[in-house]
Amino acid sequence: MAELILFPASIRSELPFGFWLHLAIFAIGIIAILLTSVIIFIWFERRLVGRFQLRKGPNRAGPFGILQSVADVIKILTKEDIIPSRADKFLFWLAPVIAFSPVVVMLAVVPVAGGALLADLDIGILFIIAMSSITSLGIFTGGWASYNKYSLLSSMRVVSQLVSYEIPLILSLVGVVMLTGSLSLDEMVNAQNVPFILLQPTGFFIFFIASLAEISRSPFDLLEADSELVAGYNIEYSGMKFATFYLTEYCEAIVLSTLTATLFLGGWQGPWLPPLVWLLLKITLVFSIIVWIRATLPRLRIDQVMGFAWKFLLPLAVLNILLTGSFVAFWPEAPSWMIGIANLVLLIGYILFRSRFFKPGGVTVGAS
Amino acid sequence: MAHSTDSVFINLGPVHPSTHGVFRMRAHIDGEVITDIEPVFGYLHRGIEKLAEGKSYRQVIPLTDRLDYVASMNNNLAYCMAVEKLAGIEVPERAVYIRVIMAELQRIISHLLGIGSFFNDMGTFFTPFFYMFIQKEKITDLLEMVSGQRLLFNYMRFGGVSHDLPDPFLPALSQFLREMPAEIDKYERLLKENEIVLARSRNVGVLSREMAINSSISGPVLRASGVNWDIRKADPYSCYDRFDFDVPTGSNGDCYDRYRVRIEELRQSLRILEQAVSKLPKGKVINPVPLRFKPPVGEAYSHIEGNKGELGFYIVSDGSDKPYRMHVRAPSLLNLSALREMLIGWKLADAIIIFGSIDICLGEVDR
Amino acid sequence: MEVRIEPCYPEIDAHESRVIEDLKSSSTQPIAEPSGWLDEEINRNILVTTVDKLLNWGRKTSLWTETSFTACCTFEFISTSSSRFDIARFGMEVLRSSPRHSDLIVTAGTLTWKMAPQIKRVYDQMAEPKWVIAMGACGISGGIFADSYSVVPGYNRILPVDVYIPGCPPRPEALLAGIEKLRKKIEQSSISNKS
Amino acid sequence: MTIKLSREIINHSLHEHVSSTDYSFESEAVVTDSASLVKICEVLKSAPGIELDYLSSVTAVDYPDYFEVVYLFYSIKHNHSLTLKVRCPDKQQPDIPSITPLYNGANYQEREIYDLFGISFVSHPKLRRIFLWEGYPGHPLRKDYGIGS
Amino acid sequence: MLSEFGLTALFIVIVLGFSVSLVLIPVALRKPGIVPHNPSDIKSAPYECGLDTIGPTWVQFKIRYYFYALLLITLDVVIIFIYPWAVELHNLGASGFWPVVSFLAIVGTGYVYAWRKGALEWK
Repeated sequence: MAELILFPASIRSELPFGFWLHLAIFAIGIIAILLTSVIIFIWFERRLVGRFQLRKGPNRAGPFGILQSVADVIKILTKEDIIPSRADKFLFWLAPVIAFSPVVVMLAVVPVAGGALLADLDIGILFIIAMSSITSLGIFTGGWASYNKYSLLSSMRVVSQLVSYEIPLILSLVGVVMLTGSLSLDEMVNAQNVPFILLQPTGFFIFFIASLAEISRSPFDLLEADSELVAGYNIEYSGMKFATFYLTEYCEAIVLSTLTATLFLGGWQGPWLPPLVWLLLKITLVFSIIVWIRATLPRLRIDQVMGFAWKFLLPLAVLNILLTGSFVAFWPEAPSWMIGIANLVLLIGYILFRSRFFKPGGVTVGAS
Repeated sequence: MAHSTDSVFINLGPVHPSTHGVFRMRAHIDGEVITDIEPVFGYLHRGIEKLAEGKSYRQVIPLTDRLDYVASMNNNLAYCMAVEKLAGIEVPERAVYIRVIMAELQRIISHLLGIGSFFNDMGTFFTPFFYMFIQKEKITDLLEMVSGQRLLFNYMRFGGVSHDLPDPFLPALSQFLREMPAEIDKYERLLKENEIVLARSRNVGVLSREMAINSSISGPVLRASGVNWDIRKADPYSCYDRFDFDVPTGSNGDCYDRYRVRIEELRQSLRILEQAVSKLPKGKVINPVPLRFKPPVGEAYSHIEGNKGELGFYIVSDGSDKPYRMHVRAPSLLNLSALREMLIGWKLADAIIIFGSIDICLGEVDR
Repeated sequence: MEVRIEPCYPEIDAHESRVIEDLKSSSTQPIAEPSGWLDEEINRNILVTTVDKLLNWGRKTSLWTETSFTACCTFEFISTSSSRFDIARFGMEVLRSSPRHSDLIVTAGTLTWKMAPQIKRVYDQMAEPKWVIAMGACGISGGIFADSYSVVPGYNRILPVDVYIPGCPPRPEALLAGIEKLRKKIEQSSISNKS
Repeated sequence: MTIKLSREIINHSLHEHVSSTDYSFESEAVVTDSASLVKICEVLKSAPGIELDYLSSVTAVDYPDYFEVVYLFYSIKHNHSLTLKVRCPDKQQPDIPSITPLYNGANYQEREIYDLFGISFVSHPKLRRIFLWEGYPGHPLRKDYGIGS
Repeated sequence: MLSEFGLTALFIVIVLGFSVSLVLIPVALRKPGIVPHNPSDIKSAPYECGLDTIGPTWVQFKIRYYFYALLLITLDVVIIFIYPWAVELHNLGASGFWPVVSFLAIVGTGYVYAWRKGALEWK
């Protein structure tokens, strides 16, 4: 019954212009769901960070402050938007669009209850990886076009960080692809009778940390490291263009939580509750871990961030590929707990081995 | 101004989120590394020393509150001791003990704020800052109980203190002393062995022992470089020689050592407070001095161990009821004289951390 | 240890001092408050349409402050935004460091003539619906330093101020009351009469 | 206790390098003129038993008939202190040799005295105003400067 | 299968249109006066902590950014080869495993060379 309501994939063929109907329903549906969930998650994060700091978050606007983000949207929608005189006007306007749209598009292939949200691409993972690399382009265009020293320096750093963390992000998914034997996300979710986090702990470890760096959240938030370069790349943006960058950051956080939930925590599968509720629960769990890390950990310096990606995560990702590959190639019918244990041993062994080089504080992280 | 093609001239200006107020640095940056830096002062220069020459001795006390607005008890103490030394005024025993209690409570507040903003610059998004702020609010309640003000107290007078301790003060203080050590251990658990804190602050912004002494640096920054120089031990004033406490010193003078020295000093202040509360004598709290009193002609310099360093007042009197000249030895300004040696060669992110670890207060730098 | 000579830029210093000099000579009279919202009759007949209500509610509820704090009142503002007098309940704990994103300047501290051009430039660069709270006696009239040679006697010489909060430093409750008064003022403003 | 250096010790350590006419003793301070200031500082900094290696503060006072610059030195190792005063009688063109090459800590303090008093320090690496802006008329801390802004 | 790709392409167009309209809403709201709009030359000057900027803003960059781009391209090529192999590994069995290991070893030597030469340091 759930399939019929959520995924009238069957209606696509019967109804005369079912294709267009399907497109209309789900395109508007994805954008609406994403925007409302962004508003809710902004409020959720401010309340959660408030609880971490032993204070109440926003609770005056509406019951429990739920309308706080709505007020933010209304205010920033009607804020004057300033265009710097010596900025590169066209790129200045284009940057938020390039940064925001790929993040929304990534949701099209996320599987919910049996079928993908919009289009069940059989190369789902490659599509997501391609889209996730366009956002850094938009951020750099914004930084360069606004003719400001701070934003230029900050966007240079941001691009190097995003570029460096894409490689471990992509390589960490190869293990998952090997275990499922297909690129489509739907297959991956169905293949997860045992959630991949147990089978692929290294993959999850690298994916989660690399995605933290992709959305430039706490230990790696060079993006708007306001203690260093004032407000990062979006200094000159005000009003709706700044809000679009702000939206991009939160949409990326939600999309990457969805990916972590889908690829490693078993997507929409779950015993009692309907599938959509399971997916939302897992997304909220991953998002609150991200907020928890943001509220506690200090920020790493740019050269440590880069060193961490190139010298720590990349070798670990290659080792993970070799280990999982050898299992799948030589011993396909190995029991799943055996694969999981081997992976865990690899992860812990690698960390202990490498940490001999990084004595606490003796040698800075990243410099071997 | 010929500068190489790709070195950018940038200024971390007065309106900057992490410069602890209105401090400005003009920096030449080559890629990520700072090649040269020039601090610019004066954005909070209110001319306190000129104003003091127009006010009577008693009216200058509220002015000294606003010098280092996080350590107003210590400023009052140093100024009153200088005038008492000039005019030879005796301070009753109980007032001496009360003054030590207030000075140590103020030192705890100032160190908590210094450590909190140090971790804010490191990017922990206010969480340790707000945890330390809860303890600061408890001390602020204690000081408000005594002086009626939350930040700038105007509490000390020549010859003692303005009011005696109200009844609920001592039980509240001993309650605070009971729970504070556990709080300090809580900060330590999060921050002491934190891998990122170590990576960001170990061996960063090293200040050598000779450069520290030569640049007349004082306070936790000097002690972090391994120099065992604390006015409370070297030249004990009021009744510090009756308490036993030790002076924490660092080993290699980097940001991490400055943070460690400040955390240890919190614990030493608690030790002093416990001993002061246990030995608090009875008696009157002030030898009253006439409102418009005229000290004898002459000059006097007296210094105390403020929370940023050696805080000294040099007062010259020409016999009238207004000070002829009042000079404030501002530890924050002098702690910055080695700033260039500490910053050049480091990255921008380190420069913000190193500047935060010196922990200056702009009211004292610009006076 | 040889001490490196500090670089000095004579022409930048000269340019900045010219800017300070002519700002000091030009701002001798306090700038009038943006809208005479204090006298009730004018305000009663402003037709606050439903669009205004929605906009004013949005702008009132999400005020983002600009981190341009100068002196002692900074620590009273921080204790207001800390766990005890939590300003985050009003959604104001977002401290934006760029004037483009923020719409409220809380002038926490004494303003000196050397700092005045910077604050004026930051105010000019803020996006349009913007408000100013003059916090503390130094913000209102120069306070204890009013007769000093280098202190601006009150922020209203430089910026049009909306709400004055007396006190040196004002208690967190006074700051929250001042913010409440500013929110009332935003409620009554309307697009039509460009207040 | 930080003890003040007694006169015999100062005389003993200074007599080879500086003739005793250049400096005299007041209540507890050594008074000298601008000519032999740097010489005395060098000697005291390196004298074996004294080693005043810590310059605590430099300040100036505008007396009716002369400017007086007061230096306060400590020795961290021996824990004793010395107050050195330099008087320059002509108040139109006051200039004193700078000791920044010797003590890096004197850099900003001398610039502050130049800014607020107008006493120019010879051979100071960067003698410019520190608190007030460049074009500021006059020097505020002088007695003849009115309080009004 | 083609309709899936058609759906995605149309969805991308819709999202682009949506985000462009999102950015242009304030411009539309300027006329009725909801969004205030009075630019001034100071307001549109670059913000630098309350001071006007000195020196050029668009300066050349360090050469080291170029190393990162090179390393990224080499490793992207590696990924393009590894993904299809990863999908089919369970059919290929042992014979498919060793060629890729040698391929990774070759790329690995290039990576270690870059590491030793310090291309990965961020000056």
